[in-house]
Amino acid sequence: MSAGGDHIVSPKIYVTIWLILLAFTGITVWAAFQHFGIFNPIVALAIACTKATLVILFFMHVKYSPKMIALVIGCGLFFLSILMVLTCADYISRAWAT
Amino acid sequence: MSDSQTTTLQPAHQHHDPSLLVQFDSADQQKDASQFGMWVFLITEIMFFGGLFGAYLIYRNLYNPAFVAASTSIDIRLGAVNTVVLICSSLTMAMGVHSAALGARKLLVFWLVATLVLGGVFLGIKAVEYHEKYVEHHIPGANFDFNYERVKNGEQPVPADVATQTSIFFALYFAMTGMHAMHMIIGAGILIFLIWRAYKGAYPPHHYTMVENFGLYWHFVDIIWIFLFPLLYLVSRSPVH
Amino acid sequence: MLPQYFPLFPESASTMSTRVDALYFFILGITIFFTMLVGLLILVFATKYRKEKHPVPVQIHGSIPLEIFWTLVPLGIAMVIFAWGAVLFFQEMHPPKSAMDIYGVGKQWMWKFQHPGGQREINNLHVPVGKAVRMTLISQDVLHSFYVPAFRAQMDVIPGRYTTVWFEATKPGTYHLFCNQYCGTKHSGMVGEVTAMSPDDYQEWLRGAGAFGSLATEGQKVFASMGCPTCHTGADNARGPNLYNLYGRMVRTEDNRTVLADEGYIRESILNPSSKIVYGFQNIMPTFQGQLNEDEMIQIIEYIKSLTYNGQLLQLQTNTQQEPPVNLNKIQQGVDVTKPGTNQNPAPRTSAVPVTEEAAPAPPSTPPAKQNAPKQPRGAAPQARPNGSQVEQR
Amino acid sequence: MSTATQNSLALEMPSDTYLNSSYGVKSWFLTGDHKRIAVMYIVSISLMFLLGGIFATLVRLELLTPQGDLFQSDTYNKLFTMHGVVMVFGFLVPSIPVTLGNFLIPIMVGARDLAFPKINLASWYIYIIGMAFMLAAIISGGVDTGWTFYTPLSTQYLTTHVMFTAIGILIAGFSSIFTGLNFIVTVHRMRAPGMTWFRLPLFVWANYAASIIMVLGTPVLAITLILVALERGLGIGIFNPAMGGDPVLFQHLFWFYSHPAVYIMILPGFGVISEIIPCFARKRIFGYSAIAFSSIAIAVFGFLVWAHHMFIAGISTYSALIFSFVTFLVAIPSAIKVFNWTATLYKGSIHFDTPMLYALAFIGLFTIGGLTGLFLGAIGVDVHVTATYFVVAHFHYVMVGGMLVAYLAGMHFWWPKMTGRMYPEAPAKLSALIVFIGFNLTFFPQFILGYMGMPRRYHSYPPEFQVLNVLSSAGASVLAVGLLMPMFYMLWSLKYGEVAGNNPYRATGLEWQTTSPPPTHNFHETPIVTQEAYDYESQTEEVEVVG
Repeated sequence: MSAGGDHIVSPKIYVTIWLILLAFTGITVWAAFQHFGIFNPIVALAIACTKATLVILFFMHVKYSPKMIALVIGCGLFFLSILMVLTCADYISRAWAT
Repeated sequence: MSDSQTTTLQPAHQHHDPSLLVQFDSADQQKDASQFGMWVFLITEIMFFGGLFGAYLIYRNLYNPAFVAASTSIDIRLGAVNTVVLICSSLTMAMGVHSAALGARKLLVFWLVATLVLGGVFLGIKAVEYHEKYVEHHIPGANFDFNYERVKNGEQPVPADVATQTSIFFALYFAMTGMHAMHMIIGAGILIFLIWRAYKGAYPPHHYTMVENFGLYWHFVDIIWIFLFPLLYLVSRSPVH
Repeated sequence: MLPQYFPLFPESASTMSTRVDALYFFILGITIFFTMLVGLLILVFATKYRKEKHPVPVQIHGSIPLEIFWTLVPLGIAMVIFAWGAVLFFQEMHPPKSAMDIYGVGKQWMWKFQHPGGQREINNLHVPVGKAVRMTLISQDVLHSFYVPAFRAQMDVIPGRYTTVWFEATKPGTYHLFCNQYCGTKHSGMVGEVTAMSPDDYQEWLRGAGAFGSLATEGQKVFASMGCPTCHTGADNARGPNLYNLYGRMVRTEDNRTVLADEGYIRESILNPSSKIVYGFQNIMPTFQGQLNEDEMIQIIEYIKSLTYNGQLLQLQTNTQQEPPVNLNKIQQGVDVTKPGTNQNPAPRTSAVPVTEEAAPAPPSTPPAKQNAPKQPRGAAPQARPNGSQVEQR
Repeated sequence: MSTATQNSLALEMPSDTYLNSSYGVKSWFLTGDHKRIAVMYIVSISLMFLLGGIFATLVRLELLTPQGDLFQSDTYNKLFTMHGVVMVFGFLVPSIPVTLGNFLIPIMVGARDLAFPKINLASWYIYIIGMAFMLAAIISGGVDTGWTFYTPLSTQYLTTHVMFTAIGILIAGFSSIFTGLNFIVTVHRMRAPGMTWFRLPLFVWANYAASIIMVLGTPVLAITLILVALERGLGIGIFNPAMGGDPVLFQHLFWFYSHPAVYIMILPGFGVISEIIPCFARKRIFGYSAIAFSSIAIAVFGFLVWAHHMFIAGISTYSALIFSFVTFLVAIPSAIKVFNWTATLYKGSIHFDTPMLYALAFIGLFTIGGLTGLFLGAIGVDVHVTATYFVVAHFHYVMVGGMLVAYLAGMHFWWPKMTGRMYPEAPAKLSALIVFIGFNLTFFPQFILGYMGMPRRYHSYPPEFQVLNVLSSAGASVLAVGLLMPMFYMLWSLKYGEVAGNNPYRATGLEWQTTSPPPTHNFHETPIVTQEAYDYESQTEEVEVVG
């Protein structure tokens, strides 16, 4: 694998991403004041995930880096989801058990 | 003794480049390794915050009314401004790495200083928020009283049991933002070091891995905040029913 | 006697213990088989292929069929054990419907038990043989664990939340009761004895144990002294939900969840009333955090459990010689009593009243419905033996 | 094998080794050399092991009699707590990775050093600081939470030095993270030309798998301990039921790390055994890829089973079922390993040197340790035996009978590589035998005690358990002798041991290609790997020629 970081990203892309991130910040604040019921947290988290993905892909250069880096991130998120899902599974299903 | 597995390839030490550490064969390998290492480190950070996020998720499900009440008591303006500040600092950081890649020393120093300033603004606003919470008796512990502020303002106090549970929200709030702020402070420290080194010209093109890795760290801290903001400030701002 | 000083196997004294032992011996068999297999193979190979006898090794890369074989066979065995263990676990976690209740409170470093008839014990637990006992357990401080090895029954005892464990003793005797979750300095002193007795002896013991009043009657007093009847009148327009026939029913909450009204629900509703507001009601109930100790909480719960229309008083099963606590007899099953206005049966609404009337500081708002309470058993005046309420249990 | 050593006459110590390349305190304490750091770790974890061993001895002494007559209850509680804390965090978690792993992984992959030597050195200092906190807690009166720190006992009820200990473990955790990070990057990025993934020795695979766990699990422990510290120091209420917190959440977070942590301990042990068995059977390992993948499978599945420590802790029944199910799945890769090791012996040419004796003992003891895990994984039985001496016996069979025996096996096996001199064979064999006997005598009775229902962490116990406890304590004294012996003869061999030569066992693997002890940068010339690991065919043929 070659040195991944040497790919030079144009500042235009950075600024675009930056603007999108700011826009999403505005949207998420706006959305929080709307009454979407159960969708409120979902919308908020979806926006947060989008923003995070943009930062990872462009600011952190993962889009231009070797696949291995993406694999490492995926691995970390996978184990994070194990922690979350299995712990929550206990709390959610406690109510079922009698 | 069999030597069947090995033959001579090259003398072990054929390094000319003083910045190439002895354990590496090439600058590329060195750069790859340190970047890879940085990413693995960031994974540990994900898991570190993951424990807090997990706790948050569980308690939010258990005590939703308390989380709504407590989240609403936080100043959304400060949170939103801080989000913007941090996103801007991510941009300046990315621009810093970009300047380093181009070998623009003065620009690099400029962007790093800008990042440091924005980081400082973030921490300053954070301190204001913490102070507000302190004044409002919203810091978990002996002086915690969620209804203190509401009673003072003549608002309807929340039921006592909900008020107790808001303590959990604030515990998580302070643990999460506190850990995040701690990362910011460590980051600022490293940043000062980087600025000094960059000013001395220690990061020519192709040898700015340190700047790049620090950039990864800084963006990671930004990402954590991107999640903290909706989770802590935006639980539910919509007028209830 | 050697076995007395050198026992190798625990006493087996509950219906569950033989079932646990069966799985234990099954796994033990597998363990011995595989240990022997691996051990023998090593011994055989080590002698047969030692360097003196077998100087030239044969290079073998491996064998896919073999790998598959010794992946699938252990997997199959593991799944059998898993399924067996899971079935057993479900039996261990689900007490029979007919189980009698005993309540236990753990605290550093003692066990306090309360029988529904009001008998209290410390570090001793008397149970009848041949009758399933469901222990409802809670801790006053740290984690404990209720462990009776002879019954193969164990459950952690947690502060702030009820856990349950059940067993049915099969032979009279005295068995160890251990706290099996490290709980501080005198952890090893948090031990007691479980005495299993024949039903007759048990009744005898209950009589002699000197209870002042059953848990439900005690609970009724606490209930009244906390002012609960002010809102929980049982009337249609009451500010609090009707508590009759509440226990064991599914309750719809304000945010459209359905929750089972068990001991944990009742406890939570008293301590954190905001968390599960019954559909159609306002969140006006104050919390009773810090006002009730665990014993009083158990009494209130037992009281609420006793509030039934058909007189199925759970505690009577163990309590025939005691005065029955609250008896509200033979009234037809209510419909959904939690929803004001949906209740077609007029009777239940009124039946809460006599209860409050019994209580010492009777709140002013109760009287109106008094006179149309059907039959008169309700007051559960300690001596007024209800007709037939204990017959079925004998 | 001593025959080989005698064959190669007039062996001399190499002139240029990592040990004599430079002298002085500074050259050690500021070194970046992974081999020197490994040696520093060996000294430190041996001291921690001694300390933990002393606590264990005192615990076993107390348990000789049913009455708690030797110590006060709180003293006894401190003893078993400190035994657990010191052994788990001071010895078992670092153990093989930081010593043998540190020493061997760069050499085995054909690198001059780990990817980040400074971080490696930092991890040693961090470990030492962590241990200093722990020792401070011990010296200033100890801690009595049990090594599991269950809340709310640890956060609200105990007045001992919980904070110090927690901070110590937190700090030591970072040492573990750094080690894991270093290994992962080294394995990914530092392999010599030709060293493909499937030519890596299984020891590297095993340590790689353990590193994944270190990197992913330890941070969760860190944040959990921080929450405990906040709860204890400031009363934030996150685990306090009176404030709405859930003590069971602590257990979830704690075991999310601490269950995989047992795989951090045992996986490198698997790696050691996978090296030793083929060497002394003189044949390639049976089912290389099965063993390699089973290590990774254990690392991954190991993260899915943590709540099997909590079956009766008040978790949901359904959740318990899932965790039990995955627990049985994680048993399979371990079984695969055992079968493959056993199959490796088939038609080999088996030499009974000390490392092999330990390795064979390992297979037997680990088989028992693993199979007794089935009792605990089967929820129905676990309800009865959890938190009894059955659990104590089970994990000591895995941790002592497995991990510690593997550690001893590895230390003997690579001792000539690390020091340049052979350990003395006769006392080593004797000590292996004593350890085996003493170990079984100590811990086998505890299985019986456990099923009879003797709870763990009991200062005093009902008299009918005494006979078995006396047996166990007697065994412990035998075990102690067996474990102390190596400390003496190993030190003796440093000066008087036979000079080993580069490859005293005629083993494969890059570490045997370089000198013993290796030079500072491991190889005088960068190796190129052309063959898979465990190519004992060529090695054996050569013996035919020589012999």
